Parts: sequence; C-alpha cells; structure tokens
Amino acid sequence: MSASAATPQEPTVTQALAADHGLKPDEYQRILDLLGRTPTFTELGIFSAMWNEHCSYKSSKKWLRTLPTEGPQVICGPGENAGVVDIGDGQAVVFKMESHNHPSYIEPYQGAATGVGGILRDVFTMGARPIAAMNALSFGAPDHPKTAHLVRGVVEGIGGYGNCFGVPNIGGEVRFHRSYNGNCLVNAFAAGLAQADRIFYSAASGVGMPVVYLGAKTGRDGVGGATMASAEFDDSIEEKRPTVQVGDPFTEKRLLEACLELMASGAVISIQDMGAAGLTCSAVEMGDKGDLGVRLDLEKVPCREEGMTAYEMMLSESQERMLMVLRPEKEAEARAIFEKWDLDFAVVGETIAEDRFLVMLNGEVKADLPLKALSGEAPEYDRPWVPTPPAAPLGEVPQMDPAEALTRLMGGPNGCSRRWVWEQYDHMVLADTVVRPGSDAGVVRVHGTRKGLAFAADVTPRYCVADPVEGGRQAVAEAFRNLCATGARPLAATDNLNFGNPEKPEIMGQLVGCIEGIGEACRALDMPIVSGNVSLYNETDGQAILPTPTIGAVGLLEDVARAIRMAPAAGDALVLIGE
Amino acid sequence: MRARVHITLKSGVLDPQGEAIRHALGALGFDGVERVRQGKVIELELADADPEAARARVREMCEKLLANTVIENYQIEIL
Amino acid sequence: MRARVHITLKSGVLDPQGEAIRHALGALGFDGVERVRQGKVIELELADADPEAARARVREMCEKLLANTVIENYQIEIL
Amino acid sequence: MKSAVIVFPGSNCDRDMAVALERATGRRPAMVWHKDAALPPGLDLVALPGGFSFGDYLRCGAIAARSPIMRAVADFAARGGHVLGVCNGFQVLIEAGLLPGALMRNAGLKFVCLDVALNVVTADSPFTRGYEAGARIVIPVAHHDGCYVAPPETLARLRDEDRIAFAYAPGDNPNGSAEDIAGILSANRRTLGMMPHPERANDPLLGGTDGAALFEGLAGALMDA
Ligand SMILES: Nc1ncnc2c1ncn2[C@@H]1O[C@H](COP(=O)(O)OP(=O)(O)O)[C@@H](O)[C@H]1O
Repeated sequence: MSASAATPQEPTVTQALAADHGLKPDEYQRILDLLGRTPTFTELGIFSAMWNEHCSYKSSKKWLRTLPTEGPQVICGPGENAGVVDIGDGQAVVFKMESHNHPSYIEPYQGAATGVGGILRDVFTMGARPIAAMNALSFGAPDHPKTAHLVRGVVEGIGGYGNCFGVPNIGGEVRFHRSYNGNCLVNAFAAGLAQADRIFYSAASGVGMPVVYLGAKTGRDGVGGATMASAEFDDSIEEKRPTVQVGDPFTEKRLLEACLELMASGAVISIQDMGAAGLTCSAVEMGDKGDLGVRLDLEKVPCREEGMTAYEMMLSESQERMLMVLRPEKEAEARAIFEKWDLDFAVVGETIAEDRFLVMLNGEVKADLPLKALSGEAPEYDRPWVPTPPAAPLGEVPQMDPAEALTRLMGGPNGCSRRWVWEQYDHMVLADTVVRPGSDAGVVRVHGTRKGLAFAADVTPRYCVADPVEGGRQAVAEAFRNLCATGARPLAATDNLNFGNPEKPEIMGQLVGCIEGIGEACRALDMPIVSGNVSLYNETDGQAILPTPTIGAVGLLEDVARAIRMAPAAGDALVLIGE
Repeated sequence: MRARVHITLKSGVLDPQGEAIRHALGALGFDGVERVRQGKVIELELADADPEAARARVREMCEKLLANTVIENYQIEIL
Repeated sequence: MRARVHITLKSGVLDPQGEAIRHALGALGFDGVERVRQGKVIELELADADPEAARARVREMCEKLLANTVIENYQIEIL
Repeated sequence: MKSAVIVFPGSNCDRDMAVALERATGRRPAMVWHKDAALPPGLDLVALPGGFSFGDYLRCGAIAARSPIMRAVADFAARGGHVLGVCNGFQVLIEAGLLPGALMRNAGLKFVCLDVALNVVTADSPFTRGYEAGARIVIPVAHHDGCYVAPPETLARLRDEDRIAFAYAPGDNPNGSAEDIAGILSANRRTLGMMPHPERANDPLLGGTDGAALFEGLAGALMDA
C-alpha cells in the first residue's frame, strides 16, 4: 500500500528540497499531515505541480468565484479546458485565453509558439475545430535592449505555430511600457466551433477503463517548468534556461485531425490535454472530476529519451500530447486513427474505484497518493490586500497643437499601426475571415452558415494601475464596444489576469480591484466570463508589471454579410455617439 | 580567413525537423535510419588575419546572434 | 555508424538568410564580415556496418530527398 | 468536371480549395489521402492545396513531393491531366519536378499575409482563360517561402514560351521572386503553380472575387473538353 522507499539515485525528500520545488514550509507540512509519511521524490514533484499557483490558483480562486459565469447562452463556464457558449442552430463556440509570459521571456520564439499550441489544444480537446486566434502582447520600452529581440521572436513564434497549424489570427493588442522590461506578456486566445451536443469534457467515468496516451513522445522538456511559470524572475534566470520546450505545430495539426476523428468515432469517454506538468495534471483532473482513481504504468509511456525517471515523466511539459479515457470496445478503431496520422497511441493505465493516484514504473510503486486531495486539499489563500489609493490628479497637462498631438500619438509606439505584426500571421486561412485585423474586432464566418463570430481583446493597463476597479470595468467595456462596432451581439468573455507578486498586499489589491471591476461590468453588460487564466509573479527584481487583465470577448452576428468594417466611403457622415 | 560554425540542438531538445526527415526516409524505403538531427552551418568570410582572434570574435558572434544558446550548441572551425 | 551531410546553396544562388546575418552582425558592431552563407547539416544514425555502403546509401538519400540539387550542393562525411 | 484535392498531413487549405472548386463546378471534389497510390478514375483536375505539408520541414513541399500519391499525380500530368498547385501546392509541384525552378525563403525573411496586385501575363491556358491578358487583379498571399528562383536559361524559356501565368505588379512583389513571378505553367500549359491564393478571393464577403475567374475559367475549359 505504501510507496516504496526512494531509489538510491533519487534525492531524499526534505523541507529544503520541498522549498526548491516552490512549496512553502506550511504547504510541505500539509503534505506530511495528509500522507502521514514523507513523500517520495516523485510524489513531491506531483504535489509541487498540483499545488503551484499555475495549477491551483491558490491566490486568486477566492476572487475568481465572484465573477459572473452564467447566462442562458453558457453551455460550460470556467473549470474545463475552455468555455462553451451556444450560438444557435445546435452550434457552440469554445474559447479561452492563456498566458505564456515567462517562457516567452526566456526564449521568445518557442515560448510564444508553445503558448499558441497550448491554447489551441485547450480548444480542440473539447471537440471544437479552432477557427480563430488572437494574441495580446505587452513588451518593455521600445528602446530597452531586449525589446526588439522579444518582439521579433514572439511575433515570429506566434506566426510560426498558428500559420502552420492553420488557424487565422485575426486580432490582438501590442503595447510597450517599461514595466514589462524584464517580464513581457504573451496572452494567446483561441476559439473553436463545435456541435453543442458533442462537447467533450475531462471527467472520467467507469472503473477499469483504459487510460490512453496520445500524440507526441515524452522528453525531459521543461521538467520543473510549471514551477517556473509561477516563480518570480531574478538573476538566476540563466540557469533556468534549459527548461524551454520546442513546439511542433505539424504534430499539433495531426493531433487535431486525429482527435476530431476519434471523437466522431464515439471512442472517447473523457479527454484532457497535457499542459504544464502534463501527465500529472491531466490524470489527476480526469480522476478528480469523475470521482475515480487512476493508475498509471509509466513504462508504457512513449518516451523520446532514454532512462527517463518517473519524476521526469510526471513533470515533463513535452507539447502536443493528450490523455484520454477510452471506451475499451473501440480500442482497435481508435488506434487505427492515430496510426493513420503517425501519432503515438498507448494504453498507459486505467481508472480505478478507490480515491487513489497510483504511479508505477516497471512494477515499482513510484507514487501512491489520495487523488482527490491533490486538487481538493490544495492550499487556498485569502492573501492580505490593500485597496489601491486614488491616483494623484494629473499635473499641468501640456498644451499642444491638436494636429501635432494627434501625429505624435499616432506615430508613437503605442498608437502606430500594427500591420507589421498581423502581416506575419495568416489571418485568412480557412477562407472565412470577413473582417481582418486592423478593425475594432476580427470577424469570421461560421463555415457554411450566414452567421459570424466577432473577437476582440482589450485592456488598458495604465487605467488599471491608476484605479483597478475602473480599469477592470473599462477593459470589459472596451472589448464589448469593439464587438458592437462590427455589428455583433456580445455573448461572453474570457479573462487573462496578469499581475505581479500576490504576496504583496498592494499587488493583491490590484488583482482584487480589477476582478471587482470586471465582474461588475460583465454583470451590467450581460457578458459572463466563461474561461480564463491567471498569471502572477510577473516581476523582475521586485518591480511588478502594470496590472494587465486582458479581456477576450466573443460576439455573434446573425448575418455576417452585414458586418461593419472600418472603411468609410467618401461623403459618409461622421457621427459621435455617447457622452 | 574563413570560419565555419556548426549549430546543433542541445541533446534532449525536441527536433521536429529531424524526426520528420527520419520518417520520410523510412517511407522512401531507407531502413535502419535510427535517428536524424538537423542543424545549421554558417560560413563566414572574415577580414581577420589572426586565427585565434578570429575564433574569439566568432565565439562572440555565436553568443550574441548566431546561436540560440537556450536550446542550441555551437562549434567553431577556423578554415 | 554516423553520417553527416552538409547542404549548402550553390554558389550564385542568392542566400537571403546569410545576407541578413551579415547585416545583423554589422549592426552589432562586428566589422570585416565579408560574406555569410547559411546551410544545413543533417546528422544520421545508421544501422549500416560498412562505411562505403553507408556512404552510397546516404548519397542516394541526398539525391532522393535531403538536397534539392537544383539549388543545393551536398557533402557527405561518414563518422 | 471531376476534380480531386490531395490532402497531405499539414495541408490546411484543403477545405478552402474544395469549397472553391465545388462553387465553380457544382461538384464536390474527391479528397485524396497522400498515402494512396492511385487517383480516383476519370479525373479532369488534381489540386494541391496550401498549408504546411509535413510541417514544411527540410524544405517546403519536399517531403510531400515524395508521397506515394505524387507518383500518380505525375503520371496524371504526363497523360495530359490538369494540375493546380497553390502556395504549398506550388512548392510540392516544384519539388516533384513537375515545374521548374525553386521556391526559397522570402527576401524579407518573414511570413507575409496580405493582398497583392498581380498581372495576368497570359490568358492562354485553361487556368487563365477567364482573364484578359494584362489584367490587373488582387489576390492574397500567405507564405514564408515564395521567392521564385531559376537559372537564367529557365527564366528565358518561361518567358519565351509564354509560361509565366501571373506576375506581381511592379512594386508589389512580396517575396523577391525573380522577374516578379507569382505563378508558372508547365510546357503543356496544363499544370499551374502559383503562390497567391485564388481560393481566398472567391467570395465577395471575404474581400475580393478576383480569384473566381480562375476556377470558372478552368471549369469552363474542362467542361468544353
Ligand atoms: N498582436 C496582434 N495581432 C494581431 N492583430 C493585432 C495585434 N495587435 C493589434 N492588432 C490589431 O490592430 C488593430 C489596432 O489595435 P489596437 O490599437 O489595440 O486597437 P483597439 O484600440 O481598437 O483595440 C486591431 O484591429 C487589432 O486587432
């Protein structure tokens, strides 16, 4: 029943080792109390993955619960891989936004590319074919020595992945501010189209069902990366470098096609993509949601490298992988689909009745944990926070010739055209792009129908830093307006909350304030939040980024032929609406 | 003076290109190809006269531009 | 057995990547870089035992897939 | 007219191409998997779609060009069948030796997705008969490796034999192609490869219809045949 002693080459688990895994002393104590023994090395790795900020949302959960997430249009709100919203005629749009900030700062091309890959997987894991993507980017000052390199790498990485995968990237944001000098933000959004009654969820069901590994092979990529994504940067950043992963959009494209075929075949009971700490988080989530245990036999995991340990396999962040619970009678059919697409397909375990996460390698127990406790008992904090004091009134506003002021604004890094960015993205693939980047929101036609979907991503961090509540409201309102401006009826939104270190009460105050403002505006506008992502510890040497709660919003046009573009004709009247 | 820089992915870093090539070779009937890795060569024509100074400069070029040292190794030959 | 294939653009074929590197090196203050050409290296791990047979096979791989002989030259090393 | 679209792993404009062909011909094209060794019988046209076949690893189109189905496509072309390759499809045709020259990394080294102006250089082909020679049309491009290069003798032959189908309008060359070449024909004029995407300019809603004449002209030519 108990896990075997650590094998000789495995380090002994101590509080110091736990600290290296990002677990605070009280969190480690919690593990000891829960198990009644010292965890094995693999178990420590599993806890560190499950209990870090990235997976457990331990600092933000309390506040996220206050967001409005329901509405008659909502089929599935937060908690799954992506949100699902009804668009009529039995169809649904599935979408989410997610950050890949730290990896993109370390290796901009691959960091941004794998961010796009991750968000696309979130969408097609639910049975949706991706139809649109956006990206919201925040970089340091234009003259900072790293900025040009980051901008070039991030934009190429987003393009490199999305263009190859074949999803139109139809909008986003780019901003420059010195607070991002040491910590850029890369927020990637993806949306897909599914049949409303054919959505796939992560909850496993049935005992003794095969757990199947799909996609690319496992390597030592990013071992420790999920921990990195929640750690503040400091000068030791160079040492963390080898944890970068390389994306393979070609494999992802095949994985998409294979998964959609598989889902159509009726073989899938539940499915989950492997993101950060892939095998760990995906297996635990499927078991937890389905009130089942999971047993994994790691020697069956397709590996790219030799001699991988259980610890490494459980924490690997190799991309383009999925975990699925399969209807056993469909195994041959399912395997044939994956073979057709030259992808790995391996039964690596099964669901079990007890509340247990049992990880074996060559018959040896590597981890034996209560499964529900891994997510259910994860720490949750009510971190101290202070409200942001009202901003000091602006000083003397310099007087300037309006025409000159306008030229300055339009020529500045934050006001100039973003054509250089979006021309590197295929924004027309799938031949349904009705409103291209450069307008208020991008619009794609729902293939084969007259309907259209509009997408916008917005936030104004300088408002958020001055007044988080107002800034939160404004981000929602702007996204809402950008949808309306194309003629769309806003449906729902996703949020990507990027903040500094939540252990500082003033940063926590920004988070609390922005969430309050977002919640208020979403309620007032009937635009629920159906998915989202939180990225904290965006700081370098104690300097936090501007609070940046990006809002990605989705709207519906009943007749896409009536979509409005920003292309007035000569002689059109100019009308100002609003206050 | 000429210098040649070989840039290869660090071991353990995924090489999707190499994998695709291996697969394609297999499909063309070349069997027994166990592993393929793809890298870059960059050949530089330099004004330097002293090979050691050239090597030092090329090393600096690699660190600053030619190689992505996060995921790549490099190797310099002075010809 | 390992083989290494160097694939380079034929002389006379424009190499925009090499040109861009040369330019970027200049901008970084590395002067005297007169020419830069970028090529590929493909490293193969082969089951073959006989080096001459391996070389012949790799040559065939180059002709059939690895190099585009319209614009590229290749060179094989058996290691 | 009976057509087929070849699907490689990594193709991503296969559906777009099928939609355009169906719109012009009223018949849904057959979708043919790259591992198949034979084409469906009775075809008039084979289309190779855009995308990133095999990830565009090694060289764009190189691995796809060696797929089992490409032998059948080459036979089909040799027997006088019509073949259209767009973007990645053009790269595949070149790598398969069905069209001369090579397509290299864009001169600007970046992926470019934008509308470009083209000149229809010749109307003398089943693909371009729907246009007037010399017409100026606008069609989007979206590629990273579209810089057409060929030895001078090849370029001269293409010119002399009137095989340049489309050229980027002066000043609108997005990739540095020799002689602004955007699309070329085979010697028998029945194979066309082009970097711009006519299937993306085939519907007023999507911002242009200048690609429609290509599909309609083709349908007309093959219907008459
Ligand atoms: N990273 C990006 N990727 C794609 N499109 C972008 C990106 N950044 C900005 N855009 C597009 O450029 C246009 C102008 O952006 P922005 O100034 O942020 O507009 P707005 O203030 O109307 O939201 C919008 O159409 C937007 O979608």
